[in-house]
Amino acid sequence: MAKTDIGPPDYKTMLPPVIQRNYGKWRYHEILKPGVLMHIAESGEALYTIRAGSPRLISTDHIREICDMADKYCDGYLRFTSRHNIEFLLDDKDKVEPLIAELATRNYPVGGTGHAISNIVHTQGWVHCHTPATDASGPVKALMDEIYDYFVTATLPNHVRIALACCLNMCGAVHCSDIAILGIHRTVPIPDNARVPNVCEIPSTVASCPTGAIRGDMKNKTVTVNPEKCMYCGNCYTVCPAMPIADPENDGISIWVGGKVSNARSAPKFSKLAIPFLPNNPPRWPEVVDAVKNIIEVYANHARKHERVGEWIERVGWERFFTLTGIPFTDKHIDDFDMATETFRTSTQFKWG
Amino acid sequence: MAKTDIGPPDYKTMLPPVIQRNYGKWRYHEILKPGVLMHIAESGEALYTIRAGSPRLISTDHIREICDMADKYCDGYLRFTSRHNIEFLLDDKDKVEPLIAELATRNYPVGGTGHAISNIVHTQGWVHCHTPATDASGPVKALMDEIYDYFVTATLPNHVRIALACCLNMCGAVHCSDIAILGIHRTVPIPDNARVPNVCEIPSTVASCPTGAIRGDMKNKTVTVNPEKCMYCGNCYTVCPAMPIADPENDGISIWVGGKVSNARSAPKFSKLAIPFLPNNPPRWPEVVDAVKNIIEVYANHARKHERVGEWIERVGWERFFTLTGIPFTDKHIDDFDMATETFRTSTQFKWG
Amino acid sequence: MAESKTPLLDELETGKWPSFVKEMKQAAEKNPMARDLLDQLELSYKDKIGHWKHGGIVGVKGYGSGVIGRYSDRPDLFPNVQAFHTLRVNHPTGWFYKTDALRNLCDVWDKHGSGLTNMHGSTGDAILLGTRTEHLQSCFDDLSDAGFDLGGSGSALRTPSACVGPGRCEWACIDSLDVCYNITMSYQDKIHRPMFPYKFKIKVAACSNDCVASIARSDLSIIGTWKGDIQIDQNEVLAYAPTIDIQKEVCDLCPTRCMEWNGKELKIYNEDCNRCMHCINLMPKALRPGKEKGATILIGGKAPILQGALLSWVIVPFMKLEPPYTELKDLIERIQDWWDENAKSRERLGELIKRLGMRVFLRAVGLPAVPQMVKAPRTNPYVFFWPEEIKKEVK
Amino acid sequence: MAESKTPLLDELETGKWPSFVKEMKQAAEKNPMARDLLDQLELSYKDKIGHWKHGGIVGVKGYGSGVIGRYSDRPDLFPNVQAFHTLRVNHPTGWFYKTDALRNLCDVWDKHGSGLTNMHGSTGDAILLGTRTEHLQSCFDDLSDAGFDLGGSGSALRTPSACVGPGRCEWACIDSLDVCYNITMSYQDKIHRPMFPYKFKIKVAACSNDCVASIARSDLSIIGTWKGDIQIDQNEVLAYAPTIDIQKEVCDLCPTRCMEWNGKELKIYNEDCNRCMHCINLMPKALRPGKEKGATILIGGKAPILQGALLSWVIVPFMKLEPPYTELKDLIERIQDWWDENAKSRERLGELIKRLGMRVFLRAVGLPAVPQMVKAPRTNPYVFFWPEEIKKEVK
Ligand code: SRM
Ligand code: SRM
Ligand code: SRM
Ligand code: SRM
Ligand code: SF4
Ligand code: SF4
Ligand code: SF4
Ligand code: SF4
Ligand code: SF4
Ligand code: SF4
Ligand code: SF4
Ligand code: SF4
Repeated sequence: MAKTDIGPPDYKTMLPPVIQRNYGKWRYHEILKPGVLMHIAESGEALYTIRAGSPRLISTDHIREICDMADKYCDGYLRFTSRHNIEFLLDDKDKVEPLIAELATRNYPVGGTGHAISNIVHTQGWVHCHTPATDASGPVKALMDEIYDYFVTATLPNHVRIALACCLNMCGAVHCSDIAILGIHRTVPIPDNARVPNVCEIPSTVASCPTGAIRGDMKNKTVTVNPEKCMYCGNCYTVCPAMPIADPENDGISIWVGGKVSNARSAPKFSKLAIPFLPNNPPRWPEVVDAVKNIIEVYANHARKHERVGEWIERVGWERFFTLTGIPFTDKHIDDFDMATETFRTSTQFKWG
Repeated sequence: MAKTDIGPPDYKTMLPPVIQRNYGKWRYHEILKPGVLMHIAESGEALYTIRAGSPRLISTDHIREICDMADKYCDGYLRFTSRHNIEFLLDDKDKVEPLIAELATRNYPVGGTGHAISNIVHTQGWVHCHTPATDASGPVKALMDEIYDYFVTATLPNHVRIALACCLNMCGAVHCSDIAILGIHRTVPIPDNARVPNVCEIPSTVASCPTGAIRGDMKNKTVTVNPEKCMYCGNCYTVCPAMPIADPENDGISIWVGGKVSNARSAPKFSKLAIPFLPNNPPRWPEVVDAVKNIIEVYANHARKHERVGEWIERVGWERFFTLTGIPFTDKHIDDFDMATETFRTSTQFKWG
Repeated sequence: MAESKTPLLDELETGKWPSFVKEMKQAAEKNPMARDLLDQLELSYKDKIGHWKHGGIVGVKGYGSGVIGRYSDRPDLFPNVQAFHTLRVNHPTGWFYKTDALRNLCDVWDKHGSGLTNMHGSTGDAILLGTRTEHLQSCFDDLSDAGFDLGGSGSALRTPSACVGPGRCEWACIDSLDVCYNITMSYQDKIHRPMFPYKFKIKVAACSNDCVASIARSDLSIIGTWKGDIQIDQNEVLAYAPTIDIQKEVCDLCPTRCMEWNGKELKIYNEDCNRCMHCINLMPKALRPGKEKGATILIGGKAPILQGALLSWVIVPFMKLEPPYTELKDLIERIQDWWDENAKSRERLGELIKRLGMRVFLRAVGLPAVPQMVKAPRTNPYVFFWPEEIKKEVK
Repeated sequence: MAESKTPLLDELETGKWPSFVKEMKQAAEKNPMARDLLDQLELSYKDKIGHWKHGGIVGVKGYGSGVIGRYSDRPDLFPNVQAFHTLRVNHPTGWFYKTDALRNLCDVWDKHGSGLTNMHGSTGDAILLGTRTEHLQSCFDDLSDAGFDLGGSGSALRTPSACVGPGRCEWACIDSLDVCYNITMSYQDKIHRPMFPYKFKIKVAACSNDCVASIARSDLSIIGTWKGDIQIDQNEVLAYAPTIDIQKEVCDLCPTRCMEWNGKELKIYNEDCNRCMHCINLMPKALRPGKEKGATILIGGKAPILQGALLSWVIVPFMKLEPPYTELKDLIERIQDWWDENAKSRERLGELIKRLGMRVFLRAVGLPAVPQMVKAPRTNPYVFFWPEEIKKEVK
């Protein structure tokens, strides 16, 4: 029988020799050009990193192709980033340009560094999950095609982190992104009274509802949903498969803006609702692509250097954000969950728009 | 029978002629010296205001004394301020100094304007209320005696608004004060099972508890209190007189800082907990007086011009506030009510102290 | 000299700040209620506990509010305060008084009560501090004859109050006194006959300095503001330059950093100004609010019981306010009606909105959602859609 | 040429960004599971709805986690994905690979699965996307032989992840890779055998830029920081001056405004610095973190279900982190024990603390309250006192 609990391969065995020699002793770095980092160690040695974009959903053959290049230029060393890009790690400066050239012939975008738009963190969508309100890979591909230039250059005020999650579980952890694309349902789950008694536990189903919309119907061993209280989060479906929530006509995408994770300048912040709903329009989700592009362009034109999307909006005010982007403000933008009052304006300080 | 619903006297009949003539047409003002305001109208006319301190709890004879002076210097016109000071309203510049002189002989403090400490908004305390955890007039008098100089001068970075409320009902609306003095209970109310059935309504008593500590005991027509969940707010006692909460040894005072109401510079803010508990020590509450004085002095020495207490603290950080004042930080300072998580530090941005 | 009966309180007769104990003693000299109040207070100072029982329901004919019932828990020791109810007298708006009116008030109170008052209570009433049950009606009758009426208490509209505003202040953007008085007179019934789920407070400040603390202390706050550019007199700006460090004290403290000062001229990027008042406060001769004046309406402010204190929330960014204030009063009535219909007993307006959601409130009172209502849009994805926004269900 | 079976997806083969559809087609050429996956996805694109059923419980021997069960809801049309489970493979810390290891992984997956992967999943695992139930064990066996193991899923410790840190980054204040690997190896049991109330995630970032998003995405975040002064090389500061507007881009954007630049020298008032990294980010040659290095420990971060998203909260402002990381691991265990004992099913750590109170948590795990834990102290007066703080009740 196979060994269990061996854990992942020791990362130390995966580090290129130049890293092993200079581990923890880096002095500074420079971005030589988009997608090309040079890290200089205290020893004076240099490590070159070539960052290439990836669709994340890749075939074994594609991985082998990457390996071929890593073997050819990097002595077989590479890594992936926390945003799913590929990083080729070299110590030989002379191989940098040839590698970039080969990447170009193979249509790998090189970039994502500095004040760029890097890869979109995303999730399974219709490819593998059971609760999605939209697809993941499709909208990401459609959007990246349109904002490709922002990946291969670094012309924005600061980097823009985009993420997509196909349902409110937010596996893409979109909740702290400059721009978040979030699949949402908009209709109430309908308990399948025939199946609930067999596949669901009533108390945990009741407990799964954040707004208390679900009541146990002990007599019929099922549950009922109060449509006034349900905001379609789908958590009941996660817990009880007999409460399907997907609805082709009403599922779609919401857009969130202004979140960040780094502590640089301002503290980490959540993304806030920009657009409550856009339709699912496969294969290229034009409404979503246009909406995100619009936000990026307005940001690019109005933010000051080094301002993240959220920092820019906080400086000019959300009133101004809605005016500049032309996005309509609705009652849905006003929080009505449990800590809503914290978001209400408790001051006469505001702008006219 | 007397006429009802006549409403208060029409304020227009109470306005001094100089105000009637220049109503709504003021151009600017100057603070001539502490307690003395000069308002210049567009017409060029001047209105002089002499502001004098008051203990608020005053006798009819005292009011008549004020009236005597108003008759003598102000043609019989005066007003009270929103912080319970007395304002003498004059149009004759020559009467300003004589009035001030007479106020001095009668021991009326003149001041409370500009960057001063004005009167302490406060409440009934042991003088007239049934739920106080401390007295109101006593601590106010004891404190004002000690910080008197800050009333008659204007030497602070900005004005400091102090308020006192004798219980969590906060009739003194202390919750947005630069420095708030708040009476608190610290022990659980004890339902008088003999009286509860007669004087209290069980459901409203149960509903009165913010933390759900009260359960109905229908069999005995009374209620029980879960001591683990009770935070001694006293609201049940307001609703049900048979649940006394006062406790001479454990009642006392908490100190809160950094609130404000005006929208000037920063938005209005709540006061935050500085000192969870100080004992009731009548007649002069020395611990309370010292604690407040300490905060004022540290503020006076460290804040920049125009910074309110809360603005100063937010600039330097609460870590620094506790270090500078020497006030110990405890687990009680960390919120644990319903929106507590909003107050937790969600960033690595902080100071060491 | 006989030993004092109030050694603890006596200590509060000393010190520079005017002493409430002196006031009590002064009243006690001629009034037995005041005497017993003093002695009972001394006992509280000794025992460190209050000696009042929970108030009972007392009042005057035709009114449900205006009187706070109070009984001593030691009537054996202090028989003159066995019953000791206060009357809340509605103050003249802005707390302006002619001395004759004040003297009348004093005379009525010496006749019927303890001779002690609070000028004023923290809602704004002139508080007549303590009398016996049997004096309440006659006291009220005399007050009415003197031109005074009671303020609110209980589940009623409470005595509205206003900053001094146009009465004295150059920054008044609305006529706070007139608005307040108009509301007070229009809603006498709501003030005197409690018929709400709980108390309802209105306060009016004529600019955002909010000298009447309306944003913190009222269910409905009316705060003056303006549209358009801050009016600048550049000569007067220059005149302030020797006494005020304009860059540091004005520009650097502007919350939106929308001012530029080059030593000669002050430039304000008004579209970024959030009308905080700071610059105007510092240079009243040089700067004045813009010309188009009105009010921001906010709701929901209150003290912490039950669910934590609330500051009022913007619901109308800008409303012109001119007599007879029809738009304002219509709104107030729509709000109160909705509250009245939906609130539980002892649920303040802010708490109700917290429970039912701003979305539901706005729709009910017919106000449009605007970004000025929020510091920021929601962060949680728990968004409700209205039925009409959804395509007929197809699943 | 025959008409395409996937006209909608075909449209996503065009465009400059690498196409996942091309990947799927590449795999589909030799793998029937990949072929059916592609066709089922096309159906989803047509129907605008997913075609997967709720996952069932599948796994490998001895483990409770690491496999996500998945079944098609149209096995009639797509029999090869009737069962299509993914394996989560724990990545080498920092996502560093030698090509031989990667090739081995590919070989195993071509042998047992769809030939499709996610490099990587958003928790950090290498996701092997879809295989039949009967392949799971043999696939695992081959993975194990190739030196790989599964990551977490279900109510277990999830695969910890770390930023590249000392592997490449000059700002690393802790050895994020080693800490992460050490934790991963120490807690193999907790990763593979779900025994918690719910999932538990740990992420390690070596500085507060947090390149692994730990503060937003983990129940326990470990973020490198320093004490003492930022190290300045004034010559290098000068060298940046031609390309960076130091006043505007560095000093004016410093959140604590604790920097002064006179065109020649940069002064930092370090006691006011909150170590945000901004200035260091902009001038890596000139500025370096202070010399005393360690980590801030934060807890509670998570996505919105159930009660709204949480960012992690500071619970230990500064902890030295050196192997064998005893202090850290003791703390992790105390935290997990307390959580395990007190949480309801499906209650994340942050939610439990929200329910029971930070006060109770701190006492239980033995951490002192410090002001660094809060943005500001509480505003509500609902303060609990511990029994020992109260004088024996006397009422
Ligand atoms: C008389 C009074 C209004 C009334 O209707 O009674 C009043 C009158 C003035 N206030 Fe006020 N304020 C009065 C209570 C308030 C309050 C309410 C309170 O204290 O409860 C506030 C909000 C306090 C807060 O923010 O917590 C208040 C915040 C201000 C401010 C904002 C100051 C700031 O920087 O935050 C100004 C502007 C200034 O002082 O430069 C101001 C300015 C003024 C001016 C200069 C307005 C004017 O041009 O006439 C008046 C003289 C101020 C002075 O005392 O120096 N007034 N002022 C109140 C006097 C109370 C007292 O006896 O001390
Ligand atoms: C007299 C006064 C304090 C004072 O000394 O100035 C006062 C006194 C009482 N208040 Fe108050 N409140 C007074 C202004 C306030 C204010 C301030 C304000 O109005 O600006 C507040 C905070 C603002 C607010 O309303 O949120 C206030 C918040 C409360 C509360 C908490 C209400 C809440 O929803 O949070 C209670 C409790 C209750 O209503 O049961 C309360 C209850 C009471 C009662 C009636 C006690 C009770 O539980 O029945 C007190 C009667 C004392 C007595 O024996 O005379 N009082 N009360 C103030 C009214 C005088 C006046 O009419 O001018
Ligand atoms: C594969 C992955 C998405 C991806 O494409 O990358 C994923 C996929 C699923 N997640 Fe996730 N989550 C994945 C990372 C995350 C993250 C991000 C992270 O870990 O940094 C989050 C947000 C952070 C967090 O945990 O709070 C996340 C928050 C959730 C939640 C909500 C949990 C919560 O407490 O809020 C659920 C719901 C649940 O657990 O029932 C969930 C549930 C699921 C399930 C198991 C669906 C379910 O309800 O049973 C998905 C299985 C999809 C499938 O069929 O393969 N997933 N999930 C990620 C794991 C891959 C990996 O191991 O590397
Ligand atoms: C490779 C990677 C770490 C890893 O272990 O994989 C990484 C690497 C670097 N990051 Fe990062 N960051 C990486 C994800 C992140 C993330 C996480 C994320 O995006 O999900 C963040 C937080 C994002 C956020 O705040 O929402 C992140 C926030 C930063 C920042 C702060 C930027 C800011 O102003 O907010 C810096 C500093 C800077 O760029 O000046 C930084 C700087 C850097 C530096 C310059 C550090 C260094 O000296 O090596 C590296 C090159 C940056 C570049 O791309 O220009 N890195 N960096 C990740 C690359 C992701 C990618 O493929 O694009
Ligand atoms: S975000 Fe939702 S639909 Fe998407 S992978 Fe995660 S659980 Fe599945
Ligand atoms: S979808 Fe969400 S809100 Fe609606 S019933 Fe289910 S758990 Fe409750
Ligand atoms: S604060 Fe409390 S004790 Fe004081 S007067 Fe108001 S209700 Fe009474
Ligand atoms: S004092 Fe407050 S917390 Fe305690 S039982 Fe009464 S209402 Fe509840
Ligand atoms: S609120 Fe404004 S208008 Fe009213 S008195 Fe204060 S400063 Fe003047
Ligand atoms: S009113 Fe306030 S925001 Fe507007 S310019 Fe003046 S200081 Fe700035
Ligand atoms: S978190 Fe800091 S140490 Fe880690 S890679 Fe990012 S910048 Fe470098
Ligand atoms: S690290 Fe941040 S806070 Fe510290 S000096 Fe640099 S920019 Fe300022």
